[in-house]
Amino acid sequence: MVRAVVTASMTTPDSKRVEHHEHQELVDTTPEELAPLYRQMLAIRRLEEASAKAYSAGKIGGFLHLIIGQEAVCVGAIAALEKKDYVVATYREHGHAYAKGVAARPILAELYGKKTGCVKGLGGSMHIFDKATNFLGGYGIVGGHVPIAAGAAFASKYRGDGAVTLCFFGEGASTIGGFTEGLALAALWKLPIVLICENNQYSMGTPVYRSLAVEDVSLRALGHGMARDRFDGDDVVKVKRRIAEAVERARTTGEPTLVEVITYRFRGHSMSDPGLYRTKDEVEEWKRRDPLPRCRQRLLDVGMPEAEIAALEDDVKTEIEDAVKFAEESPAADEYKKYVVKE
Amino acid sequence: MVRAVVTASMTTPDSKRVEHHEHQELVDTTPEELAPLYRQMLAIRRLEEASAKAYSAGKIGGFLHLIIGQEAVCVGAIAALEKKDYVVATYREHGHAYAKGVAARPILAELYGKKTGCVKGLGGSMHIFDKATNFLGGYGIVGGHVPIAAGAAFASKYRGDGAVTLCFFGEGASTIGGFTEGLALAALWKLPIVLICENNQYSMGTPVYRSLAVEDVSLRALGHGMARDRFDGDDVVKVKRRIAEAVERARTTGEPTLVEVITYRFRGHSMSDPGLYRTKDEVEEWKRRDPLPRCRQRLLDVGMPEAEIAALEDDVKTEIEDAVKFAEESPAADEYKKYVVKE
Amino acid sequence: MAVISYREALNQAMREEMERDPNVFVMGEEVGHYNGAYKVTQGLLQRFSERRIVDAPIAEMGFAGIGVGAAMVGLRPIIEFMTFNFSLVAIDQIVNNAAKIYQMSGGQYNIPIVFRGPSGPAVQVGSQHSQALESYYAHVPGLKVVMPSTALDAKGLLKSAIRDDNPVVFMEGETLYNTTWEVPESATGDDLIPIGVADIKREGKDITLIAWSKMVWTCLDAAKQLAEEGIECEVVDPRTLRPLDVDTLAASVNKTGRCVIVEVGWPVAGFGAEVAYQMQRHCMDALDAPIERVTSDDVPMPYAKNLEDEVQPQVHDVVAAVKRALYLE
Amino acid sequence: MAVISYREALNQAMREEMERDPNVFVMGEEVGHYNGAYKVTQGLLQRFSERRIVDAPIAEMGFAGIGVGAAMVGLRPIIEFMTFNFSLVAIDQIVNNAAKIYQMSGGQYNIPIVFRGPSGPAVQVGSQHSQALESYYAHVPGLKVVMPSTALDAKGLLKSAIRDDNPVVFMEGETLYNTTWEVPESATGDDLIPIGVADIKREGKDITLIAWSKMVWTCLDAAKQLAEEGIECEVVDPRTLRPLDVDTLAASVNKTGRCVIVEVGWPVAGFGAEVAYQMQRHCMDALDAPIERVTSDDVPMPYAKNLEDEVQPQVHDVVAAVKRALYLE
Ligand SMILES: Cc1ncc(C[n+]2csc(CCOP(=O)(O)OP(=O)(O)O)c2C)c(N)n1
Ligand SMILES: Cc1ncc(C[n+]2csc(CCOP(=O)(O)OP(=O)(O)O)c2C)c(N)n1
Ligand SMILES: [Mg+2]
Ligand SMILES: [Mg+2]
Repeated sequence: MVRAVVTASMTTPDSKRVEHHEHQELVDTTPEELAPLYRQMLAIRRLEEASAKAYSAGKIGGFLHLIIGQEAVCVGAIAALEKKDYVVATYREHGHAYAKGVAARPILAELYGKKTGCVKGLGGSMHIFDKATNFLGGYGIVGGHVPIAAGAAFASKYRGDGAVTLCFFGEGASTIGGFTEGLALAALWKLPIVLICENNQYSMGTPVYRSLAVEDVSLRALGHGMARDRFDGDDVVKVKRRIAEAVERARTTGEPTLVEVITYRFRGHSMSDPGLYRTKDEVEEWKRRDPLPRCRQRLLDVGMPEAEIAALEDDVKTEIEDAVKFAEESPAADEYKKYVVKE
Repeated sequence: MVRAVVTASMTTPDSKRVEHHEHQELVDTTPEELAPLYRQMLAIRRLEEASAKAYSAGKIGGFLHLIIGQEAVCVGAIAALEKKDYVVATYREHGHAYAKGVAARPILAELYGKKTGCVKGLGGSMHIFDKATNFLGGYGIVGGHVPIAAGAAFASKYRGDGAVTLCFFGEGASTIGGFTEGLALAALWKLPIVLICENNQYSMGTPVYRSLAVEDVSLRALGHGMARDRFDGDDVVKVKRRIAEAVERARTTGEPTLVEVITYRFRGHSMSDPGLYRTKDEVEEWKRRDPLPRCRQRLLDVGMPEAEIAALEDDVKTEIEDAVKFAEESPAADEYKKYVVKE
Repeated sequence: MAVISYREALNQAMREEMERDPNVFVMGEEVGHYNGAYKVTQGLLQRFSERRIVDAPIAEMGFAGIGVGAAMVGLRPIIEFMTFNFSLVAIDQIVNNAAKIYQMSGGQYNIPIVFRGPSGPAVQVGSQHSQALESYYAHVPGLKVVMPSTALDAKGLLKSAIRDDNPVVFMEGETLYNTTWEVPESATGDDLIPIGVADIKREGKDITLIAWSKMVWTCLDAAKQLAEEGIECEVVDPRTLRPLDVDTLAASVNKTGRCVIVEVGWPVAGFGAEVAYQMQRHCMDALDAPIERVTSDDVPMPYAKNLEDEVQPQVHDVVAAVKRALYLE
Repeated sequence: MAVISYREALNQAMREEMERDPNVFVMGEEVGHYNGAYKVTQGLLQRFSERRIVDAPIAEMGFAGIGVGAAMVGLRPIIEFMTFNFSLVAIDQIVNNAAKIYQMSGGQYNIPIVFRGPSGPAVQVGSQHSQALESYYAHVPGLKVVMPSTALDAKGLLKSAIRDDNPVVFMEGETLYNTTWEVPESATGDDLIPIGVADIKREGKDITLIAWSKMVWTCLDAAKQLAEEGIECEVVDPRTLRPLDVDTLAASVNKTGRCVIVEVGWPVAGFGAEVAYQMQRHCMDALDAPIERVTSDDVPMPYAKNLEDEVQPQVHDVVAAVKRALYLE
């Protein structure tokens, strides 16, 4: 059992059990559905790896939080959305932006602090925004973005535009007032939102058993009569299906859902974190659940030929190489006074 | 059914049912136990009435929040404590201070803004503090005092002094971050605290069904694996017994409890609130549950002679008249620069 | 001349802007069914329904953030704080989100939002309820900060604030709601007052008094009293603290050569210090005396009425400062 | 002469005070098992155990308030904010509780607490993580605000802060942790530096530079450069912003007749405005030129390194301000 961080005393009778991944039933799918999801996950992984490399070379500064290991969550969840739907995320949001449709080029250029970045080099890794794809950002204050997401959902309800908002956050965020107030207001006003806790077992160096009184973050929903769900996030199709249920609930009834997805980050909290607080064994054990090879295997199983998969992988390689070249060659950011006050 | 404000859709399967008061079983008691509780409740009521009168006469200024109708909650709860235990309350705290042992004289003098007030006329109605009785105050920012109470409990645990902290707040406070963070930390660190929600059906003019997604505030505990309780607060002995259970839990195991007590305030939110948001019928219905006559009747039932009760009532009358005289005749507050920085 | 109160003026501004633009809505504690804790939103619920007049539970951080999110996607929220004292639990949303998203998003998302409510000490409400936090908001690039002193200014500036494409912190004087001001016959619903323009509330040649919100009234009273002694004060009301109309302020100080800045908040790092700095910079050659500041005492506000009056700037404090600046004492 | 880093100095201060007083404890995110996000608490968990080095979940409002409550009943908490940027979600606890309880309780409960952590922009961490909030805390009566620039000051002042019976906001320079400073051989564990006393970091006769925290280093560099041109700058470090040692600052300005105030924060209503006001008040007759301020630009901090450098005060900006104040340009 890898979830060493979960102690027995942390479970309550109300807890939603998460089946161990090896005993999970496979979710039906097709190459048509799965291939684009695999492609996105792979592109995100390669993008993150390219960022890590550039960071080590001093080409990216500040904090860089990678999502390697967690790709199935953002990719699966956002695959359940329509274009008009909104996504709000944390500082660990490159993958979410990519999954929502932001191209690798402007994401990487932003990390490089270039004029061609999504936000013109003004925001950096933690503050990706993209209006064209309804990607509402990239926020650095833990929990502070949850009310913002509730606000987008409020606007959808106000206008009756039928859009749904997904809000991502870590399990470490589930205690802070920004999250709890956003949750309470979404429940009270029945806002069309899905609150997705990416429980990656750690907030910085703190394992869940030292930050949460119970292991099940989705229990927070009970105090607000809110629908909840909780499941393992290794299987991208499963994530898509389960989030789709919540999205459907939000879209048709306006009822919000709190969803906890169990996952793991393979790297440190940010590039400057050596991750000394966990054992090599623990990390290795989780790596055996890596959503990428798992998804690749499933693609083969449902009948996608190896050659087609390889072609797709080549395509991703080209895309990310191109993005790196673009970021490298783009001109430096040059405006910082223009976007303080809108005239 | 008087609890008109509770709609069916607000209940969840997890809700703790509160029996209708007419069907409640009587809690065993004796005149020895009950008489002092009755005396406290009555003194608090008379104190509040005297304050209201002084306010109307312009002798008390600012905001004045009365607890009339809710006396059984603070009196019953605090009766479950030892002297070393701490109490932290809101701006509606005169009763809590009195129940913890603060005399009517300094409370009323404080409301009058006199030098002889508990806090020398510097705090007023919302900020009663008394170190001698471990009454940690009177706070005006909704929810902001909950972490403070958790801090006192933290100190008790740190020192192993065996003290328990009671923290009172309204149901309207149960959404704000100050409360939810205090709750979460108390649960995580197992602090010896009892969080008591005085659910008086309204936060200012807002009935519970417009401020809470579920009617049962104690459900908030489920997300933190915290013990909880919920009951009707008309019977002072019942309040004492049930809070005593939670106090005992805190004292012996360090486990916190979230307790919701159903009650009602007979007056407006503060003296400046005419209370137009509720019907006369609703208020009248609740007044039939007034804890004071109920307690008086019970005193007779358990064998206290009418004459003794009347003597006790006279005694209270004298006490409050004396306090009014004291407040009226005390000198004006005169120091305001002395207590900014401790030398 | 019609006469309206500061409270009515604010109410009219919201009502008119809501009629004009369906994206404008009001959210806050007790704004709807209760008609506002200070009755500023009186009648709006009946007129616009619960969809647009939204009673919020006590969760300032939550509903301030909801306003920011709604503004990102095109609505124009008016978020009422029951008082600005309670904005402290929401300040992260204002400073880190409302003020910065336009820049953080590289100009993609601007935030047309108004945070409004009463500000400054009321009467005997104690230290947690008696604060003047304008310097906090004026400090932050990306925000605008408006503090009207009169009903006329309140209306015209609130309408401008609601139409502004940026976050505006609109701080009303808690003790000004009942004050009245004459409105010119010619006034129409569209008489906007631009943000960032100071107003000379009284002309004078001997000394400049700079004050905003309630302190404008204190200065006008002081000016009246000083006029009897032959001292003519010019009372200048910046009306907007950010952006500050330094030109108008400096022109007055350059004319009179003396300056007293009056604010109801704490002295240290109060906004008056910023004004003083700007005046010394722009008027050094003209200044015939050091700039004087009149502020509250450097203490949390006591409850007792006698002490509260002692702590806050009174007319006699302003008169004394003027005399010091004129070397009359 | 021993050499210690700013980080070690802070660590030693906490360690020594914790040895001395069992009521002192440290609480904050990652302070224990992780040894501190910036390693300031390195080794303290091993030395003092989980009881006294408390890792907190992400709930600044909650654990800041727990600190206040614990301080009320006699403990002496050191609350670490991972950075002061995150203090905004807890500021209500600091302003409305920590600062006011002593007064609200009529002097019954004083609050001996230290809120500490890194402050000011780091490198390329973007606008939500790059703020200099000292004017917010310096505004509030009941608080003390300390901002040491050197390792020696950091240690002596943190020890004083921990022993102080009042709430102290102790803001460390996020980019100073690795800086070193020589400690006199004579230094003992008990070399406290009193809160509220400024320090002259370099003597000079031509002009006074007033700066705190990281900007002291920028000013020292500028002074070195200007010395080559024959301009002798006096660099004065208030070290404590509240209470401010106006006497020492004014004495220097009265001596030199010129003053440049340098801060890393935003210009409008920055603490430098307060310093400027005090200097014009106490030194008006001596001032030969308007007081200059050097601050960051009035913008949220951009991410790109080139822009970030442009926004923040650099040595050449200080040099230019000095020359303006000396009418050399
Ligand atoms: C209010 C606030 N406090 C502290 C931080 C510093 N911080 C950034 S990320 C982080 C850990 C968050 O953990 P979690 O929510 O589990 O998300 P994860 O990083 O694991 O995705 C912390 C403490 C912050 N950014 N904001
Ligand atoms: C943070 C904050 N927001 C708003 C207020 C204004 N306010 C004071 S009491 C109150 C209602 C509180 O209701 P509840 O918690 O149910 O307590 P009750 O007054 O009913 O005892 C409000 C909104 C405040 N004091 N603090
Ligand atoms: Mg996490
Ligand atoms: Mg209530």
